[in-house]
Amino acid sequence: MLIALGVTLLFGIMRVVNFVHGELVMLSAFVIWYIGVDQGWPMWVAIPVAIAMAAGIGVLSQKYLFKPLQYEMLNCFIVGIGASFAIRSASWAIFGPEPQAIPAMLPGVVKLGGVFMAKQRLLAAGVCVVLAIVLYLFLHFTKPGKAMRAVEQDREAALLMGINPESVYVTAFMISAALAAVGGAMLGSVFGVDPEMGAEPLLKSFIIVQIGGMGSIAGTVLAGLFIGVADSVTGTLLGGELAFIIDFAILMLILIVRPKGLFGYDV
Amino acid sequence: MLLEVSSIAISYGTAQVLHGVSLTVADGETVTLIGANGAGKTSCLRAISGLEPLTAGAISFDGERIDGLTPRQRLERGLVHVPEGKRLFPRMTVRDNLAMGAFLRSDANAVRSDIEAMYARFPILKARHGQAAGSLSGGEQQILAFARGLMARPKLLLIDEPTVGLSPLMVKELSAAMRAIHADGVAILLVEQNAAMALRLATRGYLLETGACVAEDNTKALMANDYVRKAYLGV
Amino acid sequence: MTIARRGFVALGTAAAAIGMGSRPGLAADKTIILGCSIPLSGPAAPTGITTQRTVEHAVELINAQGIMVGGDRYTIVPQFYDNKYIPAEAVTVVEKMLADGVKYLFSTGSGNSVPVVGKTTEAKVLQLSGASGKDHLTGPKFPYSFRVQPTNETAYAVYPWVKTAFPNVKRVAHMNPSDEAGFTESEDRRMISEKNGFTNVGNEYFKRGSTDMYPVATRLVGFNPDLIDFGGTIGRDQGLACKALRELGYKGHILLGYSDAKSFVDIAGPDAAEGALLFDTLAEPQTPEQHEIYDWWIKKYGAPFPSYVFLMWDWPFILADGIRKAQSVDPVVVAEALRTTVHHGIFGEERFGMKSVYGIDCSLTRQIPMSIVKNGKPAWLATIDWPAGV
Amino acid sequence: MKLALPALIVLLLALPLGVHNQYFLHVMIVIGINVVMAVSMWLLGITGLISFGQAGFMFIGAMTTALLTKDLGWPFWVALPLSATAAGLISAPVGRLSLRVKGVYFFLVTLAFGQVVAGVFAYFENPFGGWYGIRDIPPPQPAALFRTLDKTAFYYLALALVLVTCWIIYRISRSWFGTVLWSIREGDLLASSIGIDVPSSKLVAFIVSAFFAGAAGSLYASYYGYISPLVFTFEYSVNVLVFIVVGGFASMAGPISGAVVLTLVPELFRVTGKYQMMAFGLILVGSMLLMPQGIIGAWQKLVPPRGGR
Repeated sequence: MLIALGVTLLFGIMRVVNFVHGELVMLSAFVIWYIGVDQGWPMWVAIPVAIAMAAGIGVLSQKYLFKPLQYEMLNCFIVGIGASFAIRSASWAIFGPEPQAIPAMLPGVVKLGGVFMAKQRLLAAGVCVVLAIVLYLFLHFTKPGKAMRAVEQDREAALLMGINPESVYVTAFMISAALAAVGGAMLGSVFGVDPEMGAEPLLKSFIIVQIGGMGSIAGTVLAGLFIGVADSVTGTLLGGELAFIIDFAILMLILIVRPKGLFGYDV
Repeated sequence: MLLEVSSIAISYGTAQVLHGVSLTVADGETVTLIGANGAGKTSCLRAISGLEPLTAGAISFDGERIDGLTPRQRLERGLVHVPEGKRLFPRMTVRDNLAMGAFLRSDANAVRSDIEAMYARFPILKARHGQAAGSLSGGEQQILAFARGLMARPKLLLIDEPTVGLSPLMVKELSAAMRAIHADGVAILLVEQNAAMALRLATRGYLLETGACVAEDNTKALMANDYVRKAYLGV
Repeated sequence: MTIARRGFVALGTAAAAIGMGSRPGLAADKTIILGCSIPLSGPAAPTGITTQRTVEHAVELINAQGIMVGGDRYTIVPQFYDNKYIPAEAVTVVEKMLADGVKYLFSTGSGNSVPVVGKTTEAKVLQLSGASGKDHLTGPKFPYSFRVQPTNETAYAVYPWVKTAFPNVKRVAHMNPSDEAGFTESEDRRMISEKNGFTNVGNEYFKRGSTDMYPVATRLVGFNPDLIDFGGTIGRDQGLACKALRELGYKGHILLGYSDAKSFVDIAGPDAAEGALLFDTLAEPQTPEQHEIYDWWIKKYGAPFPSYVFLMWDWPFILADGIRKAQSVDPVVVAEALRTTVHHGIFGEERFGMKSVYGIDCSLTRQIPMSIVKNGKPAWLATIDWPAGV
Repeated sequence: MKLALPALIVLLLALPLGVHNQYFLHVMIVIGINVVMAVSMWLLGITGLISFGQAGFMFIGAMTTALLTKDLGWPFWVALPLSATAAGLISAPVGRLSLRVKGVYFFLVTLAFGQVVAGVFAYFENPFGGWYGIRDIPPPQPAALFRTLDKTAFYYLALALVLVTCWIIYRISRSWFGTVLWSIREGDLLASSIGIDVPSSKLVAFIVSAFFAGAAGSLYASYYGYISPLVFTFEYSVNVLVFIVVGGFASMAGPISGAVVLTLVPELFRVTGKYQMMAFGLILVGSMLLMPQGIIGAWQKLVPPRGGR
């Protein structure tokens, strides 16, 4: 869901489908693992370093990959796919075949209404909600945040207000990448770290963003919950295989009936 | 002269849309640019505010060459463009739209009092201040667009087609608003298809046809001109 | 122009790479090309990477000695191709090998091995697979196809052992990835566990590489089993599933294989992993030979040591033995020799067997090491002999 | 220039006479299948819509051929048109529903459709083979020509399918109907304002494109002899889109050249083993940055086209 937030930011504002996003999640998780686990530094060092690195890569990819393509959607899509193939493949070569694990920051499980939940998962959910709120506040109540929304809603009008869209794009890439890094920290501690870890969450978050409505933070959070619950419910009731079909059938229906997404606005 | 545009030209790809247009606006003056659809009026405004690069000619503002500057730098000098089709931020509140108008200003307190002043001048905005701009009626949106433009404390307001698609009653209200802006000492360069209204508002006018200036005079004389009467005033 | 020129440079480099790659193929008088079709990218990459590293080292040792056939000394030249675990890619890889005159093919993963076995049989190429499979991969129809690692068949050895080691276990549930390997594993394991008197209470599939294991875990727990067999589940999925099961309050046994014990524990977490039974997994080296391999990996690639290395270690030696025994490099002759070759490898006596099941001796049989997770660490538990009569 | 196309066709026809490397012929057949897929996706693509369900329609075609030829023993030559028709028939209701949405939403609906197709085929072991897939699909008749180790006949079959597909789709894209499709790309409203029935035009393009995807699937099934849900994945649809974008949208030569180049180039890197995907990724990035308009765009810059499109 955290990753979806990053996706919604970029996709909503710039209509850029950034396939590298999943790879940022993965690289950040590896950085955190390397600094925090392998080298034994404390987590409060490892996570900020990963965030800084991800933000840096975000800015670089904006500058050297997406800006030269003028944010043309299909071209960006292909470049992203290419870059993510290359990064993933290089990661296998560099990190080797062994998946790594980031130890849970909150080990153990709690019992919630008869269901056991790992505390780490609750922590991840909590972090996600907090960041969603922070992001919401940022976009609605700060000047750079408002500028970002202005560019999303009407790029030219924003230009006439004296906003420089390019610098807004840089900020958007940076924040989105930083969110990916936090996502990497959470995913890594729940699911382990390996070069493929970013792929599925990215596809999922893309779907979440669509259902939630592009660029809508509340929509993204709600859709994330909705998808998560729907996944678990169908999976639990019908078994993995049938759930796989039903999930996508539901997705098709939702999109056909409400093409703007469940919580989307009219564009 | 506040604004001096001298023989500017613009091309989109291979098509030249402006061929050497020149015009001036003095401090506090209201000037109108009339002409048929596609005559190049909007392109002219877009060139002045920096949305379109020039292929020839020069633009000065307040005695300074501005045709190399970014839209942002022109805005800083007091040149504000209220674009065609309102171009509000539809999913921001009325208040936020006003605040965006003052994006470059860092005097938070003055901005706040300016917003209050806008509310006082246009009570409808106050009544709608928490609503999304996209949910306003066409006329309300146009008023918001004016107000947003004024939030930058302009010396010159470029206004593009404010009355398109509005009821006669609304057109009247907008004329009143523009008169009030003019009364505050803000110069206006108004592009309008509704030539009759534009000529009544302005003191001088330019007639643009297929990318070139074909007539320039004070508005009384233009209104009296036979060609203008036949072609644009429909009498 | 610059674009065109750059394009040509890229093509030129690629062409040069091709030339380099196929050179050993041209000078094949004293070398045996061993084409390896393995997943080197994508979710299945860990097995492929481990396999490549292991085979490279094993071949080094074999070549140091050489394979004497008649008066000629042969060495093995392995070539590694990425099949990405996509059947169409695997077919292209094999087409390339056939065109290059490769006579010995190694392939991991049943999704990659099954689609090509018809071709290799017709081309009389010896195909060795490290994959789950049944009569659609090996059998009288495919006389040159061998499986070098007991996979689904380990169940023949493991379930009788479970019966004696854990007499309380009665109800068994199965979990498998939804693909060729998962289907094969599931069918065989259900059949074999029932033959051994266990009750099958549930059978679930999940999408390989999926991160959310809670739905499948919830269903499995609902069957109230005494033992959950992870079957063809590999890699990260094992740790995640185990963690989910324990979090949902599952108290019974968990049985899994093909695993790297250390990363399994890391991902599942030591508490959740505690007590898990690892079949055909050698958590820690027991014999000097195993120690040697272990030390080599740690020295060259560092910790952790993937226990999958042990499973991929012996087969190149068996192939070399077979060629020596056949005194020929003709795959048809070597195939017949392989059927009677007995190799003393790191798991003791190893031979191709299972004629009783497949009608032809084609699947490797050997001792099966069992491990258990104890105090957060994998530990050796038992070594099971291959059951007689299978 | 006028002679270039006939010369190319003659060259392709003569190829197996001079080249006996079966791997090369295999790669040519793979290219053929990819070209048919790319061109069929492109036809819908010129309206500005990208369907990620192409692999799904391909799967439907492949499955139809597998069931007809293996279970019922029908000849391939009957199964091929029936498979394409089956894909076309199923695409009609799917298109009617999914074409109600636009842009990225259409991406997603068709993506979901592809997953549903794979899921359904995977779920029902009988008759679809489940995750095992179906193996031993018989080759076309006469079996003496279509052999596992001699691909000449398959090569001509693939070539024929490519030529027929390209010819038909080229005619469509150049016809009045093609002009209609191009104009839809410029905007639905604009197109409907000049009297074009936008929904039906899109639907027809969707059906035609599914029809040829089905034909490609049929060829795939009889050539490989083995199909499974692991083959016709969402990733394959993405690959086809990559062919088109790297090739260029501007003309039909785009998807064709994209499919040819992007099938050949990874083969050149095959010997690099674990670095193959890395090289492929870098090639994609490089080609987009250097040729944002695709191969065709770059070509037209080098050699300005004479006359219009």
